[in-house]
Amino acid sequence: MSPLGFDAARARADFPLLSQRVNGHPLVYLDSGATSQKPQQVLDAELDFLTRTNAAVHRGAHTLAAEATELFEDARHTVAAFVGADEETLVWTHGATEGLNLVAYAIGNATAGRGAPASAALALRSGDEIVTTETEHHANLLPWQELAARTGAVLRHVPVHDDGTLDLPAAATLIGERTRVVAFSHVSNVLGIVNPVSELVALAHAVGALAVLDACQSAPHVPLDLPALGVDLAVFSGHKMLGPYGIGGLYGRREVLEAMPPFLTGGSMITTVELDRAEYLPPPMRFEAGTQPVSQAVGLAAAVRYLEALGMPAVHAHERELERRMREGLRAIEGVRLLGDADADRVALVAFDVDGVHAHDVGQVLDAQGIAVRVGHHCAQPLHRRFGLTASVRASASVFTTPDDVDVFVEAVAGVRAFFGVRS
Amino acid sequence: MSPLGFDAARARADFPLLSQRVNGHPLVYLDSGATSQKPQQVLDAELDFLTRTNAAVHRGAHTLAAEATELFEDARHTVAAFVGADEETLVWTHGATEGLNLVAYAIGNATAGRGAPASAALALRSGDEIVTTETEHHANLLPWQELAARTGAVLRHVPVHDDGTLDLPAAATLIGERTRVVAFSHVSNVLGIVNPVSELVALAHAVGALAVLDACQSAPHVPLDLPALGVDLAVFSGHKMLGPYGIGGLYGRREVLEAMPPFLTGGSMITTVELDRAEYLPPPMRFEAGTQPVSQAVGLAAAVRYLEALGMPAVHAHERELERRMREGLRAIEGVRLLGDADADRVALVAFDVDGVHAHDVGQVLDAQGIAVRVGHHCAQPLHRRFGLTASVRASASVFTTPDDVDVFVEAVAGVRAFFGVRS
Amino acid sequence: MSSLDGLYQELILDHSKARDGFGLAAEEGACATSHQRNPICGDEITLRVRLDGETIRDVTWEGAGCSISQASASMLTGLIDGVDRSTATAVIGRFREALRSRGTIELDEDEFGDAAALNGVSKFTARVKCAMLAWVALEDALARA
Amino acid sequence: MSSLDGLYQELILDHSKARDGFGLAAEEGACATSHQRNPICGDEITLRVRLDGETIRDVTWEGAGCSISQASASMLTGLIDGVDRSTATAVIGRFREALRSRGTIELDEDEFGDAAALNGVSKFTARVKCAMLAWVALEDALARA
Ligand SMILES: Cc1ncc(COP(=O)(O)O)c(C=O)c1O
Ligand SMILES: Cc1ncc(COP(=O)(O)O)c(C=O)c1O
Repeated sequence: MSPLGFDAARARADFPLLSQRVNGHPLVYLDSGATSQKPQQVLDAELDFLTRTNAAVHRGAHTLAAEATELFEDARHTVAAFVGADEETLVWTHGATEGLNLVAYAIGNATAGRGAPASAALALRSGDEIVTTETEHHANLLPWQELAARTGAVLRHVPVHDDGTLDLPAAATLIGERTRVVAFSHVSNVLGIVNPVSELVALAHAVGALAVLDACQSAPHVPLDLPALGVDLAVFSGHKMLGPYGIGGLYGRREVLEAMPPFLTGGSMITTVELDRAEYLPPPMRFEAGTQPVSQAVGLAAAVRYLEALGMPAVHAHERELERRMREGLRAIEGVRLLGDADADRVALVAFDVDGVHAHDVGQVLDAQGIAVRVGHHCAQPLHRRFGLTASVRASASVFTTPDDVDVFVEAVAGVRAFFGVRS
Repeated sequence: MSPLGFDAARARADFPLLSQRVNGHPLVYLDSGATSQKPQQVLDAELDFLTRTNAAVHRGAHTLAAEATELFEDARHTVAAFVGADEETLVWTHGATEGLNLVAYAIGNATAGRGAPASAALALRSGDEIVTTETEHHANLLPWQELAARTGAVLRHVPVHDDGTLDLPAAATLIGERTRVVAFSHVSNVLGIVNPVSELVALAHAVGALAVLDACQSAPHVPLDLPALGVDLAVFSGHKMLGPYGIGGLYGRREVLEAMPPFLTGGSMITTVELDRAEYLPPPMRFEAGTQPVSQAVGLAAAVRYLEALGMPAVHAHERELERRMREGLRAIEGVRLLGDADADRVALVAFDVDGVHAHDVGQVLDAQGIAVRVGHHCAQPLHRRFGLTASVRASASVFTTPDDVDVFVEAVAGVRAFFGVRS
Repeated sequence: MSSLDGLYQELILDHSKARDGFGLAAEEGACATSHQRNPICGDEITLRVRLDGETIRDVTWEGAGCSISQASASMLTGLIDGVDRSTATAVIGRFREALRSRGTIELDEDEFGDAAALNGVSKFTARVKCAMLAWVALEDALARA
Repeated sequence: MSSLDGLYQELILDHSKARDGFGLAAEEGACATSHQRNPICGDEITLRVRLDGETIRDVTWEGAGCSISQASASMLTGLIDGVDRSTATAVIGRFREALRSRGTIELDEDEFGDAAALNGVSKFTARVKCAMLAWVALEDALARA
């Protein structure tokens, strides 16, 4: 048990999947950065909804529909509160990727003249700049590339230091008069370092640009107060924070959401529809076209309540302990190089390279010992290229990861080069 | 039991939610058109996946990830086969609304010069025409309105006869040289009539237009062979066909999918990403950005297997019996007017108006007797306007609906006007 | 159908037919008008009040909707005629609070008159919007005036 | 680690280091080249063959990847040199079939030589793409030639 009274072994017991053996070994699941496992409480909440209350929300007058609507809106309230936001500023999405695309397309639609008069403020002119960073997940690169290609905007990228921290002086130079959007991750899914959000937001706001935060890898691991961080928009994914697949959130400052034209269009986001034109509801419903992932929203609310019961400060402290243990363990192994080894504020996620052994082979040897890690470029090819690699091995922890899990993992990595007969 | 050996009462026992009482009455769920209930088999399949196999697909080398990938791709195969298609022609979406938006945005992106050289064939020029119908769900109207507004294309609409059938001669006149897309529903979610797909496809193809089918309300009710129907693209939603929320399918002819530029961009749909540009995978993965709704895909496959075990021809025959019983029962009630009462091929879905009583009030009286119907415009405002209404009451059945359910419902409707003291 | 009778009280059914104030008056003098719509069912209302200084006069309205929304508009008409603006705003606030209370706050007959019969609505969360429609229109009209 | 030993046979580890054919030959005479990429791990290969009529000569390649993909390319080099095109295509087909068989079809040593050591891969579905990379490149190169 950690000093904060955090008992990962007890949390572990809540996750039915973790009790299995893999290849004859107890499962050590270190792939939470890709997708987390789900506690019984989340599975129960969704099942309970589906077997007792399931009905189309916001639509029927019948009893089930009314109950389902209440649970759905309670879920919005719960999840919004988890990130410090009001429920009217939380839009349901199907995940972070959709959330970032929503923002990019809404800006594109504003550029195409769609939306209310206020939308014009979001329109891009040719030569306007969109700034992201070298460390981004493809989900926070490609939507901007496509938006730039459609509008004539130009992409700029904040470089990253060897130690994995962002080059802030360079950011200060890059972010200028023409900058309209600054999009960056709270925590990179390869480096695990908590980026200086306030500094980047200040740079963005100083030039009147929107600050867009990818909070995918921070939401499950550090206490979040999005309004306090000052970002204009932020996204996260349910399946990475102990919740179901197919649900996520987009937080937006009221004025910003208000100015955004719709992205997906369809049922439940309109006031009046004629054959040739339509009027749209205010946010958040303006952005929630069609049948929403209702049972998943209820499941995500349960996930968030689970995390809150553990306490996010305790979760973060637990993870800091794990990440130190991981990094110290790995650093001691000859031939292992960590990607971004800065002693910054971090989550328990590390990516590394084993000299002379391909990431795929490392992963295979670990898997044979029941240890699940991720290998590849983790949807961050430019970042890997920056570090001279095409692939790396990534271990990422969660609330159910114990120090023992970390030790088993480190020991297994220590045996990899010998297995492949690589001489030191 | 029906002549075809279809036992709805037995199917009903598979749906845990249906065993409850609502307002002191056994639940009669007649809102499957909005969202269907889920059989135990579907709940089990998803739970089983989440407690035994859950992991990020297409990515890890570890054992769980490999197993999850297999189940995910098996699900694609199963669902594709259910609509007569090859797995490479089935794209996962989060539902029909997203599917239709995907198609409209892909065409918009082609118009903006994105995609491969073949994409240029999809580009719209100002004055090009997009044809839908007066009967469409907002999901099959608004994405086209927005596309038209962005590209300068013009919308045209096939009118509907009083009996609910489409005006085919008018369609033949409307669909002409400038027509680039003909988008229509297989079954309207208000009228319940199976539209003449082959005739409309023939009209579209005669002028080189794409035929886009909204199969939301047919997929759970009639045997489907999308390639045989000849449509270029078609969409459906899992939650309307006994499956989970947040999953759906987009079927596309190979050449058409091949020509479409991506819509959502992000992880898992690329071959190479640089900071300023990217190359995309072939279909279907080109259209599946980010973490997919994996457990939901597995759940949808279970739903489809459940339907296949009942046999879709038997399901359709069962529904035809129910719809006749519903329509005959309702027609006999004074003051009740059916929307689109043609004796065409139909599914068991009827919308109606009760003279002198607002739909909301009708729904409330039925709900007090445990009968769940939908009231409102059912996301089809233009169609309601066409019939001189703002709202109607809709009853829609599924495989678990029994003739007794229909009788209870009809009797309750018969009592509505008396309750509100409306004189005949 | 006892819970149903709690919702559809005699007075509600009567008002939904009588519809006091139905038929929008012409725009003359100091007027405030609001159009409100319930996007779920397509119900709409246009409500207009004449303002005599701070005093509300001649509430008229037009629109289509369910019996709850029609009765509620009709009841509001009688309740608010001759009341001053700030009182009206306070009354609307308390009405909303009661309707959203899920049956825990009662509408007082002394304050709400016939509209107190809408008490039962607060247990039917899906119908609260119907009952609120005219009141939201009045609130909006006053805010614009 | 017995299942692991089944995957990483001695011969595979050896080939992954020796890498027969590594180093792309210059494009001279009748050549066919293909570049293939595994989008999941970013592995890539460029493979080139010289064609002497219908006969394949001088298989060379370049690229980075895991031991399975490197060993497989190395093994392919020796196997295919001097073989005629149609035979090569058939061999590739049977190799793919065996690898996708989840261990039900064995790679015959007479036909596949050293590459028969890749047998174990077929039980690791996530690794089949690694083993196939060079073979897909050869297939593609021949199809273009
Ligand atoms: C930093 C980051 N951003 C975005 C994403 C995309 O999230 P999703 O795949 O859930 O849409 C991920 C996860 O893959 C991520 O780690
Ligand atoms: C005919 C039709 N099309 C499209 C849709 C939209 O489906 P979804 O809300 O699942 O995206 C529906 C259901 O609401 C429908 O009935």
